[in-house]
Amino acid sequence: MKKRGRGIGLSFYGTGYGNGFPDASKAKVKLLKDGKVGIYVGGTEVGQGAKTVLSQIGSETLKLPLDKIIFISEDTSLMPDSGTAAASRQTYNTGNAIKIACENFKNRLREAAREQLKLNAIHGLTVEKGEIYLEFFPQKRISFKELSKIYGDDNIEAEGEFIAQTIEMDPETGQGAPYWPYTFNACGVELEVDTITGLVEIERAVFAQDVGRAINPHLVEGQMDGGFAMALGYVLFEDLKLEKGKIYNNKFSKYLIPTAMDMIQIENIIVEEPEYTAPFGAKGIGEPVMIPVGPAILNAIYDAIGVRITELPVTPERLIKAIEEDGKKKEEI
Amino acid sequence: MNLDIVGRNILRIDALSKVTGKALYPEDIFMDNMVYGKTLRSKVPHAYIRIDTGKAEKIDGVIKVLTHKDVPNNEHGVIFKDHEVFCSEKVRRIGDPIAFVVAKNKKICELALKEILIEYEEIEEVFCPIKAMKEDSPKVHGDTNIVYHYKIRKGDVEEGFKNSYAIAENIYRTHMVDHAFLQPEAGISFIDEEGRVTVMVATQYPHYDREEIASALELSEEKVRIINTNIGGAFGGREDISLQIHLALAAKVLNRPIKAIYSREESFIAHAKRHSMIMKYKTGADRDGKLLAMEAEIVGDTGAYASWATNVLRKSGVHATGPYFIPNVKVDSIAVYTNNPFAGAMRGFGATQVPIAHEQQMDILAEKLGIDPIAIRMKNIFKQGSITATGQVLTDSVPLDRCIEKVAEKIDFSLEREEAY
Amino acid sequence: MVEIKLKVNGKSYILEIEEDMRLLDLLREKLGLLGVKEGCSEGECGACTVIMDGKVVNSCLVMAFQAEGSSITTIEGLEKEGEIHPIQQAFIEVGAVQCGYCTPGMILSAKALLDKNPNPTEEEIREGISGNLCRCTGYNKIIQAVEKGKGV
Amino acid sequence: MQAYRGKTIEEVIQLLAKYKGKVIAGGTDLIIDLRNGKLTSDTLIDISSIEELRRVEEYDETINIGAATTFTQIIENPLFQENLYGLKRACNTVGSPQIRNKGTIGGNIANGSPAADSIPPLLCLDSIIVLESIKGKREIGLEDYYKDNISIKEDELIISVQFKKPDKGQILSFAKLGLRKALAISRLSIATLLELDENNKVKTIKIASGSLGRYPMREPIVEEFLLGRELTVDVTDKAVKVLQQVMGERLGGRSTLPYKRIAVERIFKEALGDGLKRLKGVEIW
Repeated sequence: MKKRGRGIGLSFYGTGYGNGFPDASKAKVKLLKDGKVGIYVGGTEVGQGAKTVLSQIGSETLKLPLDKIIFISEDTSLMPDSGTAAASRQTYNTGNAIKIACENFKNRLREAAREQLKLNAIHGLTVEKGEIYLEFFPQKRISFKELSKIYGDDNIEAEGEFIAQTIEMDPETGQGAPYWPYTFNACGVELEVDTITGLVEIERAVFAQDVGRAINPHLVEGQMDGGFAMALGYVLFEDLKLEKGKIYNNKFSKYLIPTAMDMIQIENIIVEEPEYTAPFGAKGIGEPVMIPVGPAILNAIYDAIGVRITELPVTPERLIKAIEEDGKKKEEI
Repeated sequence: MNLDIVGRNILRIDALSKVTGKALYPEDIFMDNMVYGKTLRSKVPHAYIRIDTGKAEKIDGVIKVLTHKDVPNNEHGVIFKDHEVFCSEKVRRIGDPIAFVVAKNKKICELALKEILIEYEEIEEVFCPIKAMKEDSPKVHGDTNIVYHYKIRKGDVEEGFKNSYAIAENIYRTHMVDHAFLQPEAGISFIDEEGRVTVMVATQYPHYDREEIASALELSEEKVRIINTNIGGAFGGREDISLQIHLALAAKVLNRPIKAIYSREESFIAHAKRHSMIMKYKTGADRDGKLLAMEAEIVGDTGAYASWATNVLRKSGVHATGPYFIPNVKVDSIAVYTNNPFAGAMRGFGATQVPIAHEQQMDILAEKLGIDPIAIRMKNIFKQGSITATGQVLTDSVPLDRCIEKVAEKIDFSLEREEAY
Repeated sequence: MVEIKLKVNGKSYILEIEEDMRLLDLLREKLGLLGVKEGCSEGECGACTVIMDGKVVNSCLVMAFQAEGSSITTIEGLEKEGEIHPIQQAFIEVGAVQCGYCTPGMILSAKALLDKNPNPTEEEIREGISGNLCRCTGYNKIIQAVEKGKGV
Repeated sequence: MQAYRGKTIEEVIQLLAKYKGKVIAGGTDLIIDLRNGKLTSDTLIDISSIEELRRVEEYDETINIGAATTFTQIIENPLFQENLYGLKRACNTVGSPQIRNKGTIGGNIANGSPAADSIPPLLCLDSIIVLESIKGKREIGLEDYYKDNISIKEDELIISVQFKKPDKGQILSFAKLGLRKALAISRLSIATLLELDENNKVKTIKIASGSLGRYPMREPIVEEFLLGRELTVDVTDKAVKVLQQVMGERLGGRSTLPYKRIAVERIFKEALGDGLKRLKGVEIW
């Protein structure tokens, strides 16, 4: 028989290393010779879109078009330490570091502009679109390009550091504030279980993810789709066949991850509620997007067949066995 | 807030290089005078070893066989320095690195690997984390296999269960899985024009790699340089050291470029896995579905090395309640060594496993109480101002209710619907 | 060593190759076409996909000597006069790229599909790229990119 | 290693006689085996460009599929869109587009895998394998090849697989259970060739299974059970029980048996149901 079921899963996720461990990101911003701005951070592009998102944060803070920004994150001899590209922390932590560095950099630019424009002070100087000008007397203006000609490469620069605020937990009671910020989500799925083959087919999925603010909605959706697929593999397909410490399924013909035909369109909903400590309110979502999917699938399987599966992965074989055992148990009663 | 670029679908700045195939990953880098390296790995899960590289070294085209004897400081690890760069006396898992052959080409490397003689004196292994916790179990490191024990003690769970109308009790088991990023580990090392030991690699954290290499080679960090290439996916699987120190050491010893590329099969045994967990849960709610108490015992198998085990099991423990306010909570989250593949970071980092338990617990309670899965959740979820099980106040940006509403708008979970179990 | 003649990205080559070389090795190591990626070496992941005489193949499962007389297109062959192919453009625009490792093979599968069937359904697109594994995107943005690349 | 690219069958069998090399066509299994060291060979003889071996020929009574014909060629051939659709369907479930573009029907046979998707339909058609060596031609029944473990000699080349064209009223069907929807090795598969008489009773039935034993095979006991009966729900359920009994005896003690015994019901009914649907336009399950 083919039986349909629906399930929901929720999760929350605390960003960062946590537990009072110094979770620092550093960024460096420099005026380059052609008036472009270099942003140097150790935040790695693993495919998640860090380069793009972090550039957007820099661009927004500097009010400078993206094509005027050079983003360098590859070489330890050039860039400061921005922590690991993990714990969903790059957007929040390194994003904040870039924002701080860019604000500091703007002040360095204002200082330089004050000197060149022979002004008394820096206040009232707006930095925008590659220029610094006095808001109430716009004739007083100077471009990044002109400044870079005067000061040369490497002379106007600023740094920024962001350290997340977390508190170590008590070793006996576990009380403390281990992570910040927290991210929330909910995923609902509808699926069909074939009670003869044990195959589970996902028919529909609705996924709502809190992001604080989406820096780049397409990239958020890409993470949500990818997280869903990874969770689908986790719960239904992937099995290392670990026996006595040996991985028997050590290749892609045996370790099955979802193909395009196993995935479906996901109805992704981005929920925004800016987080006050975050850069433009944006929280990290790289990990959270995988978390609620598995339990939603498991709850939907129960809804379909009335059998709780408490062990992963839910391979067809395990599912059939669970149905059989459940049948026997019910007979005994 | 007036935003120009934040919130816009800016095209990825690395997309053009990737769609044209011009994006370079470590295996795409070729250098003059370059030679190849390949790792010899343990075939057994727990044994004392004796290594004889003599025969391999004599093979024509073999340039060097590196072992623990060549490493100034033979240890590394993200938290505990429990990994050896090359195993010196003991292997603790299948796949532990023992030697690194450098040869003129890949074929000679393969040939030489077969000629390195490893004498294994096998010792009793332990694969079950529950068994590993016992005093009389074989020890993977030192005199206990318990790496970490995180506790939450909040309120009085016994009292909470006493007052509960419905209680759900279950044991949930999750398995080890692999990141299965598409690009297997690869790297190339050389001495740069300023004399720095340089490794081009696909890594999640270049500064950490630099620190570990500097420490293992006993160099100052300024003498080590990491260049991150494009990275073919990571998901946590590129946090621990894999081939970075091997390559750096080879470049330092040989003063020429060395390249190493893992096959898919080697990739599977080289990097960490997601922790498998055994999660014993007991959750109680009152007649209205308000959660009163939760008790969870979580045992995570970190395999042969700790990697991030402390942080992963801590994250499991902190997230064990799920996004719900529960007045009485008792959590024990324990990381254990075994002779399995080592576990470390993977997307969700301990917070991915616990919802497999707590979300099914919620549905079980809902069914017992005859209320629908949305209703029971809405009664208990974190809202602005809620206090977590660790006593943290969620002061800002807690739109979980909105997330649930959005999902429930599109999918009907009510008990009245047809087909509801 | 054997000598083979083949056409790659429109250019004719006569090459001396080793007998045990795969097409993948030939393209990467002899011709420097590094957009051909090796992800599994067993024809499962499709990262090494190239178009051979109009059809997609896993270049890890073709011996180089078997390519004698064939015409091969790799990702490097899609650019015409400095302009990228509309499918490549579509991948950029909809955000179908993440880590990028599956991307060249994926684009070639998409191209071969659209060359044969200019107006595929979603199901046909999923099938068309089913030999290309992607771990990052969950495929949906890729499907969207292929939809966008239809009929251009 | 030596490598030869055969241009004619004659040339290949001469090379085989001389070197006892390994024949490579699609290479989708062979190259993996070479890499894993499961197979070693000093000589590879490629047959993938021999036109004679890469085509499907229709004669008055028979169809002849050249050994180096790819799965894609079969899928796209109009001959397999009607009553021989089951073969197309089987070929369409092989691997992925890339694998189907290279993998060949002869390779599927030579490989001898119990999970080879194209074999059960060919077994239902009572196919014959044609082999050639410098000593001449030889024909063996596909069923015997597996059942009697007849080996293809080192100097022999599989030329083609042949079968009698079934009557228009005979429908070839195929169903497979894979763990995912693409790139899936078959956990089990069933092919059926079905014909009904004017009273809706089973006039012809041939059933073959994949992965229900050490090799793909016909299921004569189930065939016998169904012959002459009407395919009611009850009869089909009983046929499933017969098949379960048969496979139980065959796979006794194997850890995969309990699951396969249950799951086979879906796949068996899917194959048979497909035949019935295409014959009568009705769905009964």
